[in-house]
Amino acid sequence: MAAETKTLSATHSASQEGEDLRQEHLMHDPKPREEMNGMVMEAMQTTSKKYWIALAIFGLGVLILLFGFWGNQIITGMGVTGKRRPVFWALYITTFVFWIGISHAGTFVSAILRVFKAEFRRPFTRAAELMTTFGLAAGALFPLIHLGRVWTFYWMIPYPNARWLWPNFRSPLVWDFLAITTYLLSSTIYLYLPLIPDLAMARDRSTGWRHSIYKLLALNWRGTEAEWHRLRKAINIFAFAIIPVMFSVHTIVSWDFAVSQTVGWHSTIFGPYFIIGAILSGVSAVVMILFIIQSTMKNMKYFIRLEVFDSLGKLVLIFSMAWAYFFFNEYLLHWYGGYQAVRDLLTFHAQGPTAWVWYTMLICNVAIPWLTLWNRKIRRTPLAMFIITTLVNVGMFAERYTIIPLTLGEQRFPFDWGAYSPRLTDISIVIGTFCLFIFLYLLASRLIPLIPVWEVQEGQMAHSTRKLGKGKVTSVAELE
Amino acid sequence: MQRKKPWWQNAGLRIGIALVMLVLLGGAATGVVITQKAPQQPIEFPHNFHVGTGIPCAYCHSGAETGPVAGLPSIETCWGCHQQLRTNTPRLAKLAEYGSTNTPIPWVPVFIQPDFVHFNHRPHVAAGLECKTCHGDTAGQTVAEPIPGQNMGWCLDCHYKMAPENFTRLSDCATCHY
Amino acid sequence: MSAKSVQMVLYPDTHLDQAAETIHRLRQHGIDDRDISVISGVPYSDKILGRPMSWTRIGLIGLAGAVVGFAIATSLNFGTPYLYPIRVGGQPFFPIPTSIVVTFELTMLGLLISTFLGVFIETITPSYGPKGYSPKVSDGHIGVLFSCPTEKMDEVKKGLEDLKPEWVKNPEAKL
Amino acid sequence: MSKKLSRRDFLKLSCAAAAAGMVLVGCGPASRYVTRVPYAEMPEYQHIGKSTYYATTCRECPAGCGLIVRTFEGRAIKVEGNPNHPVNRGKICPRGLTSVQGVYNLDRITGPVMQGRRGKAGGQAISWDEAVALVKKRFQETKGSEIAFLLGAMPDSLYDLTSELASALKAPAPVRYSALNYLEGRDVWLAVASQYFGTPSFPYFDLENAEIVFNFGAEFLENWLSPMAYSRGYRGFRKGQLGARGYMVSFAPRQSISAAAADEWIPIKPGSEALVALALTRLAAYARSEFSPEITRQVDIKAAAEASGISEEKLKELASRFAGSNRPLAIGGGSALAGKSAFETASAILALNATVYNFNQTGGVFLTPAKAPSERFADVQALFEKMRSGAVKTLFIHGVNPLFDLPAALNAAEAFKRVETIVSFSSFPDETALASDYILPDHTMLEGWGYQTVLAGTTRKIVSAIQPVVVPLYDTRSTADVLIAAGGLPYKDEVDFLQQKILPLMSAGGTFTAPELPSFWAKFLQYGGWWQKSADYAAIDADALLKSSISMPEPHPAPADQYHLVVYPTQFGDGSGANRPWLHETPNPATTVMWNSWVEIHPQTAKKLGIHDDDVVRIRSEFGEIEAVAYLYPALRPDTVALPFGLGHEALGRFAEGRGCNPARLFPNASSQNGNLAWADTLVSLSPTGKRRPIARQESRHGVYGDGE
Amino acid sequence: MSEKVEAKKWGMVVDLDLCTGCQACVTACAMENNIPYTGEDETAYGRGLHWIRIQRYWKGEYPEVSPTHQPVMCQQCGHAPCEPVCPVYASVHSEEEQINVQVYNRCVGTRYCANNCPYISRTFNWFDYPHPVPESYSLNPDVTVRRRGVMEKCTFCVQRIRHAVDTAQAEGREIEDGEVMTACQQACPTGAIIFGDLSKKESAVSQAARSQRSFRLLEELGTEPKVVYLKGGGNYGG
Repeated sequence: MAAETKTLSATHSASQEGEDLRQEHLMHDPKPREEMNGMVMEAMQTTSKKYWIALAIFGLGVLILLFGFWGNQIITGMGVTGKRRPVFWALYITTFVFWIGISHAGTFVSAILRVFKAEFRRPFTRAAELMTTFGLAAGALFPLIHLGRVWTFYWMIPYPNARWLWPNFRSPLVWDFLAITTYLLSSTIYLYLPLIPDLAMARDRSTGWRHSIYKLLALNWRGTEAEWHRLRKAINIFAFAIIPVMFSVHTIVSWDFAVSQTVGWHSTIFGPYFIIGAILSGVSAVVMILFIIQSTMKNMKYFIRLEVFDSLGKLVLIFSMAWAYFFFNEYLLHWYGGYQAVRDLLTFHAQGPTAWVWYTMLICNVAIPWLTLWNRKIRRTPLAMFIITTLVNVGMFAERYTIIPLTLGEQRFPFDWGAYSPRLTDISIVIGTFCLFIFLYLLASRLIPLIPVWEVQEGQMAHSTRKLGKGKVTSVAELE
Repeated sequence: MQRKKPWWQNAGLRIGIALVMLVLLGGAATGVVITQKAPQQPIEFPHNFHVGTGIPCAYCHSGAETGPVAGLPSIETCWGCHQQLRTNTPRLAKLAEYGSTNTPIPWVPVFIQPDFVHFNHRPHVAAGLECKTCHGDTAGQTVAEPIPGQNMGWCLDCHYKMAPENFTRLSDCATCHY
Repeated sequence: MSAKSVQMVLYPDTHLDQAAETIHRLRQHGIDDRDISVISGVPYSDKILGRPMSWTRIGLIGLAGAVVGFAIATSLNFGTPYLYPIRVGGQPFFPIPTSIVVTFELTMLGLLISTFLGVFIETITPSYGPKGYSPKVSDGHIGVLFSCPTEKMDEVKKGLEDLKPEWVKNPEAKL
Repeated sequence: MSKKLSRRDFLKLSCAAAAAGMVLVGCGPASRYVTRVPYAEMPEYQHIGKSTYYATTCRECPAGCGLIVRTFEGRAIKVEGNPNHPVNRGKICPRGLTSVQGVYNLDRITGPVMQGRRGKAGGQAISWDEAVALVKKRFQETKGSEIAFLLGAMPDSLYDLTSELASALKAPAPVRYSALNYLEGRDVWLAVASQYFGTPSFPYFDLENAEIVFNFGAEFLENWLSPMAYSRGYRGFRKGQLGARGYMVSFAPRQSISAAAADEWIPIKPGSEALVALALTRLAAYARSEFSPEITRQVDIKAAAEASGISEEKLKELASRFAGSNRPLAIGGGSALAGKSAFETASAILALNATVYNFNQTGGVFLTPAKAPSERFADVQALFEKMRSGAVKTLFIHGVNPLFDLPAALNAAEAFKRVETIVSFSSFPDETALASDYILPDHTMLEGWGYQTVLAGTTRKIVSAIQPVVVPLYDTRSTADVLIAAGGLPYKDEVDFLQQKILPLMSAGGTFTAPELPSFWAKFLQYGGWWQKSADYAAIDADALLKSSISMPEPHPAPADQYHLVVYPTQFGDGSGANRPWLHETPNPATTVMWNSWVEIHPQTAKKLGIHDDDVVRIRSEFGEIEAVAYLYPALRPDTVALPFGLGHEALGRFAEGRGCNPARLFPNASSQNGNLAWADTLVSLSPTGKRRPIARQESRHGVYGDGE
Repeated sequence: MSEKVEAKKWGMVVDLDLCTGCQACVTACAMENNIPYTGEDETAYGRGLHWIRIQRYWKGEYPEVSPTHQPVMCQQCGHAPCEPVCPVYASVHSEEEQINVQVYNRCVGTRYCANNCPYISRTFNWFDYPHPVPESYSLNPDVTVRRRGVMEKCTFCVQRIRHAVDTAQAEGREIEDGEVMTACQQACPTGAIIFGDLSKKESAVSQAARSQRSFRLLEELGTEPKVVYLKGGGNYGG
């Protein structure tokens, strides 16, 4: 029986166009698995002095900026932050929402694009999933950090106790707690499951302590049909189940605000509005991370190509538009409703002393993506994309800042209005969680294969077909 | 990437972690133990003897019937009787010392109320509760000993058992927390 | 039955058809499907290799987890207010709308955790089929593992010769 | 008595202090080891875990409100009003409420001190025996005429005792004053009453039953004669007990809380109050178709309208409304009664009342039965003049802080230097105490004995009892006891003196009586004082007033770059409240500012001068200058600036020191012909300093004024 | 022990026509409830711990300008927005007293209740505020000294309610109208504050609450406040 496989792209290989396509699309530019493995492993195991310095700096940042200041805050009291009456939530919750938003990217990119079989996702699902997990880890700290008495946080956990008391399941914070726990656990598992074959790969190509770790984590993965079948099934369940969880998480985060009677928060549109905002900032963050990975790590230019930036750029544009739609919707209806307090609030946002935050939000979230991302060339310039997406994230941070401290400061009684200004502790803890995120990511980049090699190979092979009987089938399972 | 010895096998680190854990656990354990143990009193007051002679609790802890606090007896109360008694036991010698100089005895309360909680003796006494229901059988103790596990659940248990029809009122947060 | 030895042949992933052919020939040599196991670095469809569908209980386990999660959620939603009823904000003791949120989250949590546990449990559950591995698999090779009676060994080797397989020595080496 | 004194020994107790400390540590094993120290001997009136309530009298201002102080295990917990007390009927102002923070102040003087150097804190502690011996020595060695007593307005018992002592020593009568006197125009009322009614007693304005009230600057809700009594009066006035809800017109350059409570505020030009009152008097007489009284002979309606900035029509309308009312009433105080022509203003206000015949009428003017001791500023001036001339060798000071609250132009510090020995009885290290040679601290308000004769806000005779509710916290001693011991007065101790003083009340027809002194005394303390069953006022006659002729006050409009000054007392009273944290934390009713002083400037004026909110402004008068933070206050005449009184201490402990500014520095050392301090004529100029100092306010500037933050 | 006791409904009426804004209630509340002072910088930054505050707005332009004063404390809502959002039941409705209760022990400090309070009447313990000796001697033993990280608010002087209930029970009688006075009511020089049982038709507070002048703050939110205001400024009859 003749063994005959050919890549789809090979059919056009003669033309220059085909060569471009090949250059551009990872899926059409296959490399032997062994080589790809080697590239990934090399990227993972190359550590420069710069890397260690960065790791040390961010590690110190975590230690001092996050845990040092947090410790001081616990001992001294919440007053070391800039919160005040009536701004009881401020930068912490802003950053919390920001991180939770970031964490949507992994799931979105990985699960939704997986479900919709978007091929360009393949090389960067892992990077995005890592972002989800670490973003959540950083974000999930904030509900703890912002507690006045963090040493009693476990009272939010339902467990039978001597006080006869249970948590209040009517409280959005308990929903939050449950949702974030669910999301953190499931996204961690969702990161882990597709990682198993790659861990096995890493196991086969490492020695010493790395080998023992990978061996443990790879769960004796060999790659038998049964294992693949099981894994695929599990991934499928996750891909489908984690999407509603993801939507629920940010919806619930938005409900923290929307269920309250606070002016400017009590809005039914907050759920989708927050989700769109989260995906916008999440996808932008993926672009940022990919740019950094691509430009700092070895061999990554092969995996992370212009097509990736191009497609993500389109996504950012789409979500920026969707965000603008929701924003306008919310604004118009509030404005039209004519409730005096809301009008005051909106006027304040646009004209008050902190109007620059509001304008930053609009410029970064709407103007910049709209003006630039139409352009294919810009979408295909990684550095430009990096700058644009950074600005989008700045804008999204500004959005949350507007929603939280600025809105809380201007409630129904003008007598009690108050302006919040962050203090050293707020800022350093926020920076500390950024350090934590980067630190974890730096660590992970050298411990975990950042590219899901098997998925890439799978994708590349999916573009080859095999004759079976009368018809042709693709070689790999997924595209059946 | 091969290193001589991974950092996590560093003996110093392991010992350090072990020490920290030991201190934390030890602290917690000590905390638990000392709250369940009778504290050191300035005079080892023999409750068994006093209760045995038939002195009612309210003779010394007179506040229980009329107000929230049962109170500790003043030196006057002790000295009132003991002035007439011999002082040749070590405990009575100590009492004589306090009594003769009119210094208050620094008693350490045994049945303490957690902070932020208010307890009122009067309704409990009025409802006919005996002292020993909550304070144990002091006739068998010299210094008063705490009863472990007297927490909110303990209160609620009793309220539920004693007066299920009034449980809404008796489990109202405002009853104790203000 | 006579003693069996585990054998493994490897093909680069471009030689997929040879692998399929190998399985076909092994079957012809009287080696049962249960004694054959294909290991690969990418998931191949069962159809391609002409193998029987493997099966898994992950779905069932996940469903069971979801049911457990739902039960826990229900008991928390409706059980705990019963244990110590506390009135808040004029809301009923057993509000349906808020319970939906909790129910959803905990059901999903049950589903997802149990799915993962299912993967884990199925992994550590003893399975049929020949055990063996070669690190080359993760380099893009397809390995066909089979256990074959010692006496048939030569026959099989001969039968596979024209496919130019790579024979793995000592495939039962530890991972 | 000895029984009473010895009870102080009983109350040595500190358990709850430790307990409170432990509460802060939090729950857990720590609170297990709280040691609770019970009483060594249980006083019969203390019960474990139960509060004891004592009646006493507030000494925070001269009003003499009755208090019920809740004590718990020997500590004063909470000050409440005495519901039976006729002055305040259970109500109480912020200053009275925080008096526990006076007792338990962190900066008290804990025992008698011999100052090393005047003006410096920290001297050598001495024993009370030494202290008494020292005072005795001063009494013996100083010539009677060279001894001077300077006393505050509270308590009356000490004033009476000192008067006796002074006459025994052949020393001049004690001089008494209070900053509240000259800030609120109290002394002016006394002068007017002496002049026209023959008794130095405060008029009592029956606000409660009035129907229409013209208020010339009286801050009757804040301080004035008797804030609690008049607040109650305001309630009755608003509730319209005898008919409709009352209507109040307030004539004042600045809206105080009292002026703001009025239905109509007329921003009258400062200094024109007398003219307006007289004009209204005449117009009211016209409206009633009567001859205008003699006192209004010289007034020209047109000139009055021009001087005051109120149109003639408005004056006529107001006058006819006043005259047509069933129970009209005119009151006055504050800056209106603090100028050179304060006496004329007060007379005019009384004339306005007299012209509608409301003397001795419900809703009208009465005369409080108690005679008030003179509290003229001129006497203080004279005393300091005497000191400056070196004719005072020994000065005893109690209850006042002249270095703080007298006009800086008087230069009290300089006069002090000429006095050989100054003995202060202050409980707190205030400016005056530090500038003296000996500080022999008196008990604070809730620790000492005494009585206070109620001088205002009532038509009955009231003697309010002051008794200790707690054992003195520190090694302080009652000044009365010190003076009795050192001066050789024929009393055993202070309580003996008080008992003898109240002896005549036994048969004076009060709400209670007793056959013998001990039980009368017990009831006196129990009820918080003695008072008559019903009103007992001497009827007053308006004739002398209406027939008199007074000199027409000259309006003194401010030049373009100068501003009229309005100074008003706040919750800090005469400034002695400035060491109480919770008075600081209580927002000012008008501005909501806390913990600092400010200067109120009209927004237009501020704009003109380029002053913004929170700018530090220099306020300069002919006599001195101070710096204060600008507060743009919309309810103020543009040609006027207003300053709160009470802050700006250089001493008095951590909460007072260096906080705010002291308007007394701007005051002239000028008394009018009738002896009141004429500060209201002061003109000041404003200049921005370029500094900014945001002050703590409870209101949101952005929310309320639409700017800032 | 009495059987089914009818739910008491403590309520308060504030007559804005009588309120002069004198702040006596603010001080009285602080002295009764062990409210710590925070100092100039902290209060300036909006961290004063006043349980009751007098909102002062300006009405009109000079010279027709005048301030309005409105004391605002916890409105003890029947349907309190602060309660359902607390994850740990620290802010709960007392079925017995029909007031809102803040349970300090239970509070973990999410501050959600404060955000959700439309009256902004909750304050937070940003620090452990010192109560140095001897200042601490005047602390009210019936009221908890709060520690850092917990939310607090006006309690309608629940310690006084409890004390009165306890005394009445011991004496075997019902609580009389006017027996429980809140600290602010007790101090209020013009008697603008009335407190009592709203469920009893004849009580002073329920009579006052039935006045035509009555309104509730932010009534449109459906929070069912227990504090009723009477319109001031001569707005009689409407």
